[in-house]
Amino acid sequence: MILRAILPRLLAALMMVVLVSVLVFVMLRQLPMDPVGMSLPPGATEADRLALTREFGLDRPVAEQYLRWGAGLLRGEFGVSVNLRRAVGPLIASVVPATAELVAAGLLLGTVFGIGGGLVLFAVRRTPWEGVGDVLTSILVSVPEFVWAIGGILLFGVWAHALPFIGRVDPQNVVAARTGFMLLDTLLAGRPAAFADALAHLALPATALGITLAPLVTRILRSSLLGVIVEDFVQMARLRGLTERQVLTRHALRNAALPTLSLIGVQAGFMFGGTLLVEVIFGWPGLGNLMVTAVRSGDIPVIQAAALVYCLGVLLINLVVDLAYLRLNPRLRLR
Amino acid sequence: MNPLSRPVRPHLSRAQLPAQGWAGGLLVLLLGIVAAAAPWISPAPPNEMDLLAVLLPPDWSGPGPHHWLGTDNLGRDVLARLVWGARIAFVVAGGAAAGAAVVGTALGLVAGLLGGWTDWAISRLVDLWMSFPPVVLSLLLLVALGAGLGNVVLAIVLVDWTRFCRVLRSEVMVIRRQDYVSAARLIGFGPLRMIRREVFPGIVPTLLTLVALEMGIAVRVEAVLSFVGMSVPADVPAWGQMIADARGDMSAAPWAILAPIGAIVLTVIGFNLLGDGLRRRLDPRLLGRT
Amino acid sequence: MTPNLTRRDMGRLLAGAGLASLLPGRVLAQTADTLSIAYPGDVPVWDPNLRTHVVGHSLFKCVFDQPLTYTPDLKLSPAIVTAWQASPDGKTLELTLRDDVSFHNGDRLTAEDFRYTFFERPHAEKLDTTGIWRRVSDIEVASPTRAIMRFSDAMPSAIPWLSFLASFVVPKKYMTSVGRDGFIARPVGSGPYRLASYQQNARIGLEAFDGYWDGAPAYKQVTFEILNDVSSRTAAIESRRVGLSSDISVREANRLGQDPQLKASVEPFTDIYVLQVGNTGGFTDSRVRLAAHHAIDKVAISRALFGGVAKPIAVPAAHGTPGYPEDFDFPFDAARAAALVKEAGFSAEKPVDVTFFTTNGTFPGDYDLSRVIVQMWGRIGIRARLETIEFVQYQERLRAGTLPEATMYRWGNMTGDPELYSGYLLNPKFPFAAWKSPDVSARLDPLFVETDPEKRFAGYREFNKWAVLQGYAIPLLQGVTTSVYRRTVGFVPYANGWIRPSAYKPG
Amino acid sequence: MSLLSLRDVTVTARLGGIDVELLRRVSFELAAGGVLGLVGESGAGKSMVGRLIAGLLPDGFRVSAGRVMFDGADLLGQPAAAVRRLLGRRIAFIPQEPSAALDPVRTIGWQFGQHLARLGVARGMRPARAAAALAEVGLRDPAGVLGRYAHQLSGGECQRVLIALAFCSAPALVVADEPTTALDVTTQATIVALLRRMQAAHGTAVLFITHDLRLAHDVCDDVMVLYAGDPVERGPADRLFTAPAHPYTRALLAANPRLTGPRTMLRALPDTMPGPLAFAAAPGCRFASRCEIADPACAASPPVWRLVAEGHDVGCAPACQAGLRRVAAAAMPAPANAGVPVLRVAGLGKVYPGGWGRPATVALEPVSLEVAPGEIVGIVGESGSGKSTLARLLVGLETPSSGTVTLDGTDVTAANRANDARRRAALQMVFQNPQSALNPRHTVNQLVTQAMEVARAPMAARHARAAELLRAIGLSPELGGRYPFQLSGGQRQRVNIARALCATPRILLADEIVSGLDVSVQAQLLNLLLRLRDEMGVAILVISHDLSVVRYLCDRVLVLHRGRMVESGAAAEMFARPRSDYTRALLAACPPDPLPVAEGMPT
Repeated sequence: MILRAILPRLLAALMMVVLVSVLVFVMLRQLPMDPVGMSLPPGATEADRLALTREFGLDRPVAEQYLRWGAGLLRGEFGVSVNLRRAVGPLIASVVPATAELVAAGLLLGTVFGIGGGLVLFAVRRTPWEGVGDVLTSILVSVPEFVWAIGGILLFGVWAHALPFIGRVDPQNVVAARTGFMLLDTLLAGRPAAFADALAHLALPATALGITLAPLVTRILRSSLLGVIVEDFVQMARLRGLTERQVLTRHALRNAALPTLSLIGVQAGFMFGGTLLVEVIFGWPGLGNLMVTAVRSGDIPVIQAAALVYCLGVLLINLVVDLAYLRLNPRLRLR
Repeated sequence: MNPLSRPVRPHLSRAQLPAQGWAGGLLVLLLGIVAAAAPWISPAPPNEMDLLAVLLPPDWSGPGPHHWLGTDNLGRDVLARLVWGARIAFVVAGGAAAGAAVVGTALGLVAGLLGGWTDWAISRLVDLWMSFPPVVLSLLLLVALGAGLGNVVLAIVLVDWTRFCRVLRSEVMVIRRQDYVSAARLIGFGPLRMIRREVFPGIVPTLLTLVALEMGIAVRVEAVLSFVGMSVPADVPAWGQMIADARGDMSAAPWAILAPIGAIVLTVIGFNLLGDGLRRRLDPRLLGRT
Repeated sequence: MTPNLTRRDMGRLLAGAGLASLLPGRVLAQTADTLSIAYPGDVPVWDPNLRTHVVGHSLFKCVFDQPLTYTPDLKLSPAIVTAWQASPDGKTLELTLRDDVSFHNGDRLTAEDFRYTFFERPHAEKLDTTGIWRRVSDIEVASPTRAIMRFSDAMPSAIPWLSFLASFVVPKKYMTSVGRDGFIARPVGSGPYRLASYQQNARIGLEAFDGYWDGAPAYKQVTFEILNDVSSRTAAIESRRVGLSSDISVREANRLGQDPQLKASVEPFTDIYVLQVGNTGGFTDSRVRLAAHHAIDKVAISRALFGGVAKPIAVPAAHGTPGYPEDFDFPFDAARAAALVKEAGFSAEKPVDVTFFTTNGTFPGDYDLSRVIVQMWGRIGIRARLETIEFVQYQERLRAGTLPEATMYRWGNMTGDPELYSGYLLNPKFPFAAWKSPDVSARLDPLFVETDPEKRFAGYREFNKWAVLQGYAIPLLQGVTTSVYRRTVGFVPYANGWIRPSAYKPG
Repeated sequence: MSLLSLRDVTVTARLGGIDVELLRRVSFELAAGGVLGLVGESGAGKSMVGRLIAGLLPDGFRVSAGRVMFDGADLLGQPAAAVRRLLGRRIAFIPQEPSAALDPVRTIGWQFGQHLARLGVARGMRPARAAAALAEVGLRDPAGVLGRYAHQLSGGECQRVLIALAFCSAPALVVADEPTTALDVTTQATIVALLRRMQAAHGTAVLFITHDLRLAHDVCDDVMVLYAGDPVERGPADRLFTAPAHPYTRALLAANPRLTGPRTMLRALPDTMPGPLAFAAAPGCRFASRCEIADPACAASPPVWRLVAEGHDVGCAPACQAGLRRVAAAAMPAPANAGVPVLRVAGLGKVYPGGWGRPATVALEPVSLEVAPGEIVGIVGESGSGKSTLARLLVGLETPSSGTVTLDGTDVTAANRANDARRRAALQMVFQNPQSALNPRHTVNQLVTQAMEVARAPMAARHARAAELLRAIGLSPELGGRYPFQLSGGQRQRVNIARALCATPRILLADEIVSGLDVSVQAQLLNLLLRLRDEMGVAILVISHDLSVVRYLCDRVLVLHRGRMVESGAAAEMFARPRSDYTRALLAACPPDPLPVAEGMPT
């Protein structure tokens, strides 16, 4: 039964991946940059350029280039970086965990604070504090995330000297990468100090990411709760003698979780992209930094692989959220 | 039936905006006035550089012309750029919101009204579009389009039309199921008249709300794009560009970065409060889900 | 990459998570012989011959050795090669190698490795050095410490090139046994440091190589923190998370220099800001080009943007390098500029329209510099439309020959050799030249094969003056290299901008 | 001693800056095991009584006077927690919308388990207890139901679950708030029967809140009638409905169409019940403005209770005591003489094709009917019977899979421009829900003359026509400038009708146009339809689930059941001698008329 629910979504996601790959490919062919030109050494001749162009297959028709690329993707090969002259697949694989860790931490922070905020705002409904909370969330959503990042560095990094803001871990705490996830790797290496250090490094960038999500979660949760709380079944639960707290925890929250979950799904996708800026600012060795470097150097194989991975990330998050939604909402389940 | 339930008032003209909505509207109005009056209230030309007067701190002392908010790294008057920047902000915000609204509304109307495979195709297109994270997409678009005010607007439109399309499509679907649409059809309304008289007026409030929110988003996005060095031409005094210019000296000359950040945050808050006010007046739950 | 977790691992995960929550705040461990450096970029890949990479050069230089090197004040100095002798026709170059150099894996560095690096590899593989050493017809290994380079055509710039980009000696035996991919994964050089840990685009961990021929470096552990963002690098030193931050803005460097615990090094170096001039539009008229040059107040720009550190230059070369004619000046003269424009038939009211390409953030201050120049031109009747382009686009347009009237560029040359300045920058045969006209080749071609260094340098000085007076390039300022460091780091500034931790001594 | 008694309870709320008494001096007694009905139109304050007992009045509402005694203790004097302890144990509730009253994301079993846990049932015992409770309310496969969600059950099943939940703690009091309103006629009957059975089996007292006089009469021992927050009359159900003393009670009865006896014109009350904001301005009898025997003193002086008979008293202003006029019931107008059928439907059917793996759905099996000018034909059926499909096929909102529609002798079945125009000219539809059928952004004038917009008629002409139409449907032309939200439900439905009349159609298709409206407003609209028929000669197709409405209006009737026509014929004949089992079941499911037919109506 579960399979019957998942399969169509999986197929849809797969179709989307194919479309996305076409779109990425076609879009990048329109870029006014010559990856080969960027890659030539001083003293190179026109013949060198043509040879390199041929080597990278850039002289073929776009459709053929795409098919070659797509066939490579099926074999798990993302092509070769023009600038770095190495396989793009491992290159991407080596940076994705860092970005994933950041997104996960940002999501966690944003969701936890968002839900907390939503509950608080719900609790103070119809009091003067509600207005204060409204204005506060409005301000929170209005500030661009890079401002939070810069502000965080200045305040906690430079001024208060409380938190690190460069990279994922201090030099003396470098551990062997087994999973690529620093929090896991430090634990696997049995080094709690390094784990704490990695956690501290995660604090500022994850907060900069999460702080844009939290107010949105707060709002949607609050308004969903306000919507649910007037529903008949909530009134019935009260009439069966449940306290307000019981009504909230047993009925309202689970119902209000549905729209909240949808929002988190959409926003998680945005957040995945938002890491790009945060990574640049915090020197976070993830996909964003790789992508920006690649854009700067016109490294099209890397750009298209990174863009594809971004899309895959979004699609994956959406799929997970979809399934969670399915799990939480019996009305969508097949009989 | 609850004795207190009164029918929801559908008219914007009769709207009772919440206090924050008014605050937001006021803020936007104020900025609009500043933008419109820039040539008269600006203390100096916005691009006038004075290499002998770079990074001067804000000066309020004594008589005579001052750099009220100091100067930036090229010796330009920060206040002047701030004031002229309001114009750019409005151009970007207005252009992007209008563009996204036109594209998104058109597709949303088509999808919502026609249904069937058209709806399916447009919805998949939206899904496809939305699987690109906005920052990544706009970065790619700007590399492709090249920098420039028009291209910034175009990039934002190309990224954000989906928001309009999604929300308005579902709104149209709701309206389409209303009996008054069937009734109008039975009375003999053709498709165009139907859209103009029955469907479109129904989505106008939502559209206005979305436009207000989108304007805030556009101001933010412009700042982000300037931050990654892809934005307006050099002679356009945009706030995002001001931040980018001031970032290298932000410890030495914090006024140069704080002024545009403050302006951006205020503007975005203004648009957001206005949009929220409109949204709360309409349906607090529908839009939040997008 | 594959997570291969055992039950013991899981136990550690749980225990560690519990412990970590009990730990007090972090401790900053910076002992006397460790140094961390905030640096703006990474190597493209750990094969030093594969790409010519300016930012990565200092990093390569830690792990690998060059045949020749430069002293901090830009004197060519022996390294692996202790003596060199060119034949009069310039077609052979005899080199004497040190006999006490060993690679990190213990193998001895010999002339075989030299031959492998500069002849065998460039001919067998597609490397950036392939193009550089195209004229090398053979390298004879006379003895383990003697190599004789033979050229198809004279290559007077071979000497500077032996200390320039991508010229790092790699171990033949190791490289051939592990292959290029194996080498990239575990690079072995003969430099002062061995690569201990590496995270792409993030962190490079180096350990002192005790068997280094020039003596083991004082800093035993060096970490390069790759921070692309300038404000991150600034914050990194300001918060003392690193011992040294390189490449931050002049003003920030000066401000941080006030801190009693920190010192700032703000020095002009061999990079030059230059406006590349295109033979197109309004700039086909030499009067307009010269007016454009006269209109730029380089001193004021240097003062406003670079704290006065960036030295104004009159020709496309850095002061103190052999190709710079110190007797020559091209003055700022707005009146003369206006007159020239008028002569050409334009005025402030009826300006000549030109297009001006600039990068934004590719080089420090590039965008600011361009905007200031646009304003200065506006005053004398040159109306420039400033367009921001990406560096890649610059390359593309350069190659296609479609650059507009003016393009802002910062030319890097860590050798100071004049051929690597105007020789490349203006030679229409090279892809770097924006200006294309045959009269340039006629003057440059002989200099490319001139083997007498003095004649060669004198020739370039004359060429530089001539080119500037034709308005073929508008040189602006020398670049500024900035480093901020703890007082105790023992930093040594290099006139070519190198960051060389092996030269620093704590104290 | 009574189980529950209210003594002069007044509920006050602050609305728009003024204190409004939403309930005024409500008193009643409910004995253990008894059934008390609270009857009134929407907005009368019936449901407020239930919430008052539960201590769950909305924020800003308070009991400003009176006492609520339950089982010897004053509920109002107790802390909220103490009252809450009674809820679900000694006092239970049965809601109006059963499908919405169960948590949609929790299984029935989970919700039952939570409730049983609160009642102190051991974990291991709960499934068995729950299954037993569900079996008691007649649900087949109780174990299966426990694993389901609300959306997987029908409305009737949900209500059974809720009744089981309510009774599983053996409560002393059950408050049932319109428990059958949202259900189909036949389901209503079974639920009412179940409720009575449960009440008798457990000896539970029931407070039965309803707007349905017939149902109240059928179910309750005693009845109290509420009007705009005022109790107006109370007494034993039999007595109250046979000898109503209050003009409002009498008006309600007179407005209620009957299932038996001679068809006479309904007497509709003018106007509508005042809204809460109007209460404050009416210190006296709130019914005075609509009361035909009111005198000026009524509006100023509050009602006084007086005993009419044993256990039957009436709360009325002094005027009431002056005596009551008796008016003879007006006879129904004679049915129009049938001529050549204006509409002829032959074998009209609709089948939705199946998709991948789904079988085709038959929404309507072929139906044939004819409608003569000036005739009123009823189409009766429960939800899912295909009556709405038939309506949509007739007006052309859907294309039939078989059969033909002929208007005035022209076949208009095929959808094309010419046929659409013919159809529009001859046949117009009045939609069920005016809230949805009237675009809230147009004025009444624009709405009623929408048909002229297509023809680009000048504004002046449209205004003139609008005034004409408004007068025809009994609204003041001054309302023409208003928006729908500024109208009452009845007024909106009139506008809805006027719009359909604008193009002077020969046939009006009225789809459930009085469902959801209060009895007094319903009567106004039913009479309006009759008048329109008489004045304009328009034929009317009435679609309704309410047999009494159909009986009142229609000359001929068609009964649909699960997409099939099971009976058709003259209305009088069908009500007297139903031929199909289904029709008989339908009629049997309706509670009997409250009054013996022979007695006639005192008014």
